[in-house]
Amino acid sequence: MSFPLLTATAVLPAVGAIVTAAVPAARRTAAKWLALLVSLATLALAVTVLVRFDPDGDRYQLTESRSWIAEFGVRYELGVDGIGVALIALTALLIPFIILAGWHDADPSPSSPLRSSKGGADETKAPYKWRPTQGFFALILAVEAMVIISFEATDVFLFYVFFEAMLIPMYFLIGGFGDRAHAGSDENASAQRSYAAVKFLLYNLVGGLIMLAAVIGLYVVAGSFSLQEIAEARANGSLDMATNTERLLFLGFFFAFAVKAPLWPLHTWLPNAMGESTAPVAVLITAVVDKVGTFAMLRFCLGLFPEASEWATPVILVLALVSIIYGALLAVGQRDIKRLIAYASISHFGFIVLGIFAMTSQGQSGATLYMVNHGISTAALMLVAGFLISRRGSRLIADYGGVQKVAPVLAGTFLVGGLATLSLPGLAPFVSEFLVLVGAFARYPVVGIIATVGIVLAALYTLVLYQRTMTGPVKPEVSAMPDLRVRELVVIAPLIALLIGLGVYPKPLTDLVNPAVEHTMSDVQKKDPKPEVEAAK
Amino acid sequence: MNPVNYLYLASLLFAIGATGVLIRRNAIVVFMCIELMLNACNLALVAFSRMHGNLDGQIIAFFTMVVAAAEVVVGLAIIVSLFRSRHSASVDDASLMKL
Amino acid sequence: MSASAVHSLWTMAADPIDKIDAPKIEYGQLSPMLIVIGAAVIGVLIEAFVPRKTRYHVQLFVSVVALVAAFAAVVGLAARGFGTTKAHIAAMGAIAVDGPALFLQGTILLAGLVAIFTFAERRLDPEAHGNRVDSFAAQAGSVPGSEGERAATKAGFTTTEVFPLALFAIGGMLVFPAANDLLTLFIALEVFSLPLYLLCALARRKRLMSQEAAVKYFLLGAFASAFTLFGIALLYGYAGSVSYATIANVVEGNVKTIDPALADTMGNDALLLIGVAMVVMGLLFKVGAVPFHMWTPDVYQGAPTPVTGFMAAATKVAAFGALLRLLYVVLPGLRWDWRPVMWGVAIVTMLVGAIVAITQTDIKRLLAYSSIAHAGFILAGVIATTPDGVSSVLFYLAAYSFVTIGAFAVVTLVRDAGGEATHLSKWAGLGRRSPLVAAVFAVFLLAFAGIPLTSGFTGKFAVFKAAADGGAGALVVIGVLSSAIAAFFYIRVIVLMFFSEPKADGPTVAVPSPLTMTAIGVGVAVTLVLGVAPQYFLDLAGQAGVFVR
Amino acid sequence: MENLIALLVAAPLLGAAVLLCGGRALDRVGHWLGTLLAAASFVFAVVLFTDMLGKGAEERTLSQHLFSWIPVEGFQADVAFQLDQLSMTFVLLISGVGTLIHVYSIGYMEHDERRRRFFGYLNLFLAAMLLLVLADNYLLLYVGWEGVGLASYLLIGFWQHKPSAATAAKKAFLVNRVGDVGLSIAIMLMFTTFGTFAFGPVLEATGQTSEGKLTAIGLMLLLAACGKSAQVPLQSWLGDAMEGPTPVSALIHAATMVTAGVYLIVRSGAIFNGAPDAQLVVTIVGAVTLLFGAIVGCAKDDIKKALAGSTMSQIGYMILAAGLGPIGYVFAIMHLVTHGFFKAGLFLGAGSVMHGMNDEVNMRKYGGLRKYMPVTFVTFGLGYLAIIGFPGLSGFFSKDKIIEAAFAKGGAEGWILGSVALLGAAITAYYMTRVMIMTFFGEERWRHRATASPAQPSAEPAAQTEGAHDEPHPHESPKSMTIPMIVLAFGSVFAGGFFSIGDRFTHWLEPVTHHDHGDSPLSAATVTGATMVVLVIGVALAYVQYGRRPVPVTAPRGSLLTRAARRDLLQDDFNHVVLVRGGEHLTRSLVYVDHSLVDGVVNGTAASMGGLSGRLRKLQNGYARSYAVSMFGGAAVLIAATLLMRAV
Repeated sequence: MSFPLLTATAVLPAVGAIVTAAVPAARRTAAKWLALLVSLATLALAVTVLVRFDPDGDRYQLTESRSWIAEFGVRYELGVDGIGVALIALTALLIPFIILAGWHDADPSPSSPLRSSKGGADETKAPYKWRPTQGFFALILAVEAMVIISFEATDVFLFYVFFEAMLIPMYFLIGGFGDRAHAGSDENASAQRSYAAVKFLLYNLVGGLIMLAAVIGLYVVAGSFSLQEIAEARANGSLDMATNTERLLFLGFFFAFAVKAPLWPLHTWLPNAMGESTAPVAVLITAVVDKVGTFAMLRFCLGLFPEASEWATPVILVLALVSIIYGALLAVGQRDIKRLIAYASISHFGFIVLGIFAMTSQGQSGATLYMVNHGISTAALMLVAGFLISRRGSRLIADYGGVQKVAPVLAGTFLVGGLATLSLPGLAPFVSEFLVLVGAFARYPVVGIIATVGIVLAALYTLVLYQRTMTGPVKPEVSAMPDLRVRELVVIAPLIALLIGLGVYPKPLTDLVNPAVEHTMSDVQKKDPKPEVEAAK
Repeated sequence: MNPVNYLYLASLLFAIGATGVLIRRNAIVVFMCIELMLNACNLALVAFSRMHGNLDGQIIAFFTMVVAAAEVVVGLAIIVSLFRSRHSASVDDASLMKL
Repeated sequence: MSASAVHSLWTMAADPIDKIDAPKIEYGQLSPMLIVIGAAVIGVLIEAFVPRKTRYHVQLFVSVVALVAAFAAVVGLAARGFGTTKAHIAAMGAIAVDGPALFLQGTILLAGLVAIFTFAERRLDPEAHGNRVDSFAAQAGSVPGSEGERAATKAGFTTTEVFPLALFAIGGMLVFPAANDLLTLFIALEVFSLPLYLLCALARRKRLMSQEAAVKYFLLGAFASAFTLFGIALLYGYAGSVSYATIANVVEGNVKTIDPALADTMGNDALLLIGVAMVVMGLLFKVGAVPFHMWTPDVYQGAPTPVTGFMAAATKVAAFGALLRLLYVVLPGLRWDWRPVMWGVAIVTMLVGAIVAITQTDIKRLLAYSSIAHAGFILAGVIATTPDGVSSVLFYLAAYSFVTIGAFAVVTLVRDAGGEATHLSKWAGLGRRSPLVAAVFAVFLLAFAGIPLTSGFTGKFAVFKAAADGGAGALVVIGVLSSAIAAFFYIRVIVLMFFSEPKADGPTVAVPSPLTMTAIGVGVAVTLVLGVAPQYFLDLAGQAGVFVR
Repeated sequence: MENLIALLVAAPLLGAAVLLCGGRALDRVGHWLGTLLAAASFVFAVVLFTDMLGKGAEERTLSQHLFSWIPVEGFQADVAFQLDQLSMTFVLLISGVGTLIHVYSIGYMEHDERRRRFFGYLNLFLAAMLLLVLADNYLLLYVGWEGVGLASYLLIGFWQHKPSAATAAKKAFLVNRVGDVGLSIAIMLMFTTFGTFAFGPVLEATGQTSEGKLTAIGLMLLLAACGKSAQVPLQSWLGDAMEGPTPVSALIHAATMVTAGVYLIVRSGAIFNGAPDAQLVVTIVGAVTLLFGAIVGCAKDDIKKALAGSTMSQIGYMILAAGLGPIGYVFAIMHLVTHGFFKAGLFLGAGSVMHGMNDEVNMRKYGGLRKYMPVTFVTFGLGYLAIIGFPGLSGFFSKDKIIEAAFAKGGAEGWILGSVALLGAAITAYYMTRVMIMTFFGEERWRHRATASPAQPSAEPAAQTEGAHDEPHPHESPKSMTIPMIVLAFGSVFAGGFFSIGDRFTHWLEPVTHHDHGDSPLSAATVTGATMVVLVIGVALAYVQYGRRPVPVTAPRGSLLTRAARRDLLQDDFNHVVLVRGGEHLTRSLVYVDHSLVDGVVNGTAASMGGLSGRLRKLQNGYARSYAVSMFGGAAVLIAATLLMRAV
């Protein structure tokens, strides 16, 4: 076999993480640059994957397969299909921006939660060896490595391992590097922060453990963890699960992914996590890590348990609808910028799940595109929000006003991010959202129509946010606010360019995704509903 | 004399011993009750060996005695040191660690 | 029953006593146990003759050498195939030399070795009167706070007896899982219990608690072993023999009872069942399964921390080994009777252990409850009653014991004026003061919680998979749920260490000698290796999964 | 030739990109660049137009396929343009009027430091609007559709520091979004029905599906149209939209964007022809709106709001016409074009007036301005005559035709619609006369402002405050502003006549809209006569009310209807109470639910675990004997259970 490209893509950031963590305390900036370079190198590798991948080739490409734990019938099996490639590319693309945006987030500063305790006595006696900066960037790279490998894994066990392990670095990122712009005292803030972190970890851990039971069950039933093997076994009839077993297993898997995604009513960890963590970490959560959940629904739930997926579809669609509308309404009701964006994301994840379980090729292509586009758009909006918050030191919408006048560029980028969030035509999210709606509508018209309510609400929360923060008379606190700096522009401009580019010409992405979607459709043995009139094309 | 009766006796002694462990406070007495239980076992073993007509049981009984002796050594050592530091051999007084 | 039914021993006595052929002992195959016990005896002699100053070093040397040698012997035996093809019963049917036995003995020996290192640690406590001191009382006999104690400390006495005691205990533990008849089982049980009772009483600090722990452990342990013994008596009564093989045959009804006199014993399942129940209870006490767990927290808290780590690791291994052998060799025919019961025990053990731990405030008690929960998980593997089950349990035990010793070793490092600072509140912000130690401890906690890429996950997956294969799916679900609960308190500790502000009067982290460092290092290494690349060890456990009978 | 089509859109798009991304460096030349590119696109339009005239009626349709936009299994969306007579009409109107407005803005926005941005937005609007009318499929149209929405959002809220402006902008966008939902649902319906949403295939295939489907699609399209064209019930945003700078009101909220709804309906004629019910609803909406707008127009004292009401009402005419089917399509478009001229002219006039009056918008503080700004007076006057349908001017022809067509619908509907249209004409005459008189005739109420009550919300708070103290000095506006007004005035005078001579316009659009003459119960002459009568009545009424008596500076309390009309017939209040308040309550309660219920359940479980743990913990009481008890009990249970297992 040739050069293990997929492994390399995942290993590089992992190694980078270790090296970064090892950088001595004094050389903080070196660590930053190191992390940035590693992430860029990873991006290069991801691009190579993108290039080497032939959309019309076999379903899984660049495959690698080594024995890992024969005892459990576990193999180290990697392989990517169009969807995986797209998401890997997204991840590798976002990480550099996240690192760049979080450039100063982990700098030790008096207000930082990672500084010395109040007790001055032992500070002299025991100088802290803690190296927040190194830790911060190392953890980000670690998360990247795990996310990438879980996008590549075609072995359920392998996927599970990293799906779970991912929680730990995320947990430290959330709990250890909270947003300095918090309401209330330091104590209060650190309490909220660790509450958020614990909540994040426990929710996902419970989901993961329930999935663990299902994974074991799957092995007992299927005797293998390999997607391909199981698929073949299904095909040649050597494996047919009892209906109830399959449904139970499906629920086990879906629960974990629904927590991750997150789907109503398992969503409440997200606002806390995104609210308390720094903007880059929040982006990492919602734009990168959560995508693993939706991705896994597509690959594992549908791929492994087609009948059960169909059986569960009605309920899941309802949950998705609830998420869409509920998330949007709560976003309208938020007073905290980041929590607002979090609830908006919940609404968007509703759309993604809707697209996946609409079981039409438009829906699923839409859902996949949605994962990518939502990643980019949320990144744009959240990062600008982060820049804004870092300037004023408050997350409360009410503390802003008239920023547009003093920092027009910031306001402009913020607006573009917002417009992307409300999926304005011409920007990338529109393509995916419309595809999802059409896909849902084609099979379940009522669902499609109800989902459109989300469109209006999206406009509402976005514009309200923009109006309250950016327009109106200039608040004295913001009057001295500087406009975006070069570093921040470097972060935000490419994202916006991407939003527009993919909005105007998404064809490369769709070409990448379509074949994979057809495979999934054949997994679930679904055909698109035919139009009533076969109009001349 | 029917050896089965010895079994009944043995069980009875065992029960008495166990009860003693549960109700007596003084560590020494509790310990003696445990010894009583061990001896009940011995009795049972001997009775069975009589019934089976092989000597295993009786041999085991000897082993048990040795073990019991060893236990006494260790046990008394511990209990005495406890008594010396607390001036009480009540097992209920020794309840620093709870919950 | 009629008198004629009773044997008349004197008639036997009348017969000419044919000569008893000398018992045939395969010393080579018993070498691991012999080496350790022998070393223990030597240790006693050393106490008697070697001058006080040099004792510590000599003892340490002897015990380390003994343990290494014994481990080498085990490896040798395994290499010569005693674990697999040449597995058989040695020492006139008293000791089994087979896969599980050797695997567990190896584990115990390694764990013991690492534990001995922590025993020998002398850098943590501040020097008393210019003498380096370890975590054991200067003179166990002296009354706490008394003149005698001060004198002993001043004289720089140290209780070097701990080394032979530990060796005796290890010796017993080596025999325990290999015991192939009930008598050996009982003796081994006592041989490794009695030294532990003593070791518990030997703490240098907090001596009252230490002695209390010893008393509790001793009384309850003796109580439990009395039950075991009575169970043994009943089984003997039922089968007329204490050898596993014979009992198994009788249980499976392969033995046609010629003698009507024995009909009412051999036929009498009440004897069998009650006997089994009582013996099993004795073993469950040792593994600390609910409801026989209540000694665990108190003893773990009171005992000197190195001893706690040693007990938590090695005792569990030995006891589970014995339990496995008993259930798999003696009672497979009885599976349908004991499995449901074990189900119940496993479930309550998992749940109680996990739930009660949530509200613990002392790190040692916390670990104690976590060990209870883990006992529950392991029981799930025991219930599988498949070769997979055995090997999964073996693997879990190996993985768990090193994590445990490592964790307790870390506990010994975190100290304040009163010795080890075991109250959780003291651990607040440890991650800021000494990130490395906190990180290491976090690794152990994550392993306990069964997070992937740590040995804990591999082990948990192994036992749960075995259980599911063995048709105990429900048990797996409950296990998963309780490990979710368990995760909560492990995470609590991590939060405390990393995310909460350090207290001004917080504890300091002592810099240990290479001894403890090795202990911790080995713990971390094993944890990660068994988490990332467990294949080799799983194979090992897999080959070792078959009992000889 | 086809390749020029893309350029039509590209030119202003480029302008927008450069002006918005370019830094302050462009501030000095920005407005020129913007105007230039707008003009460029107009030139392309003219070129294409002449080329088109060169061809026969049937092969005039040009189309250009740029690239495949969203190719997904069974779903093909292309970026492709189609330029037929209908689109051509719009392109000329948009780029033409657009260019004029650009020129006008150069003068109007002279003193605004963010002028560059303003022109960028204007260009963006042009691009989006042209995209809208040039798209060859509904999805691309949707892009333009929301694009103009965005542009109007940006332009209404251009003076963002004014909360009122920001709010108005948000409101406009939201209301439009509601309409857009209609459009998107319509597109989905088309996709599921026809498997495509390109104009050609869809409109050809309408015959092959059920009337119900067509009705559904039609109604959804109407919803969209209502949003964009400010038709009842989605009209509420237009009035507030006047917060934007006046050129914006002229271009977007009078001449072009708001007429997109008409374009949509006419473009989808085939669908509506197949769905009479839908058509009926369309006509009703149109009729209601034309009265609604007219009535509101009567009551407003803010000159721009009055004109906004009038716009609403005029578009009502167009929608009504469009609802009449092939009879009316042509006239809808024709009125749209003429309206584009004179309404734009009127707005620019209003802007010019405000420019001379320190941005005062309250007509009660105008009066007798004709001597101070003659050009404005004349052009405005011509626009006035045009809109009320003074014989010979544009409005006369186009509106007259619509009224005829309404009657021609036949049956009771015909009568009702026709008379509504007539009534509308009367009211139009009334309120426009009112505006005219209050602004240019009568005494100069803007003097002696000491006694004035605080002004109504006016364009510039800054100007308002200072304006309150020293009285304005009305003056004519600079050339850059007057010239566009003059050009538009020409249009409003002659366009109608030009189109109607020999039904030129009808023949021009014939291939697209397939005109047919209904059978009108009344002769054209009768209708014209009637129109004249109501027109005179309206003017007379207004003259009696405002020409004879002096106009009070502070608005009189007025009748119930007047007060209702001032508040847009309470429609806003309704929205506020039902939607805004209700929404707020809903979200607030949901936030509570999320925190206490959804979250509460989880936290509750955790807490109960803790409680259970605490209780179990008590068992560990430290007494060795109680431990022994538990062991003993455990042993008993174990034994019992084992025996039990055997028993069962």
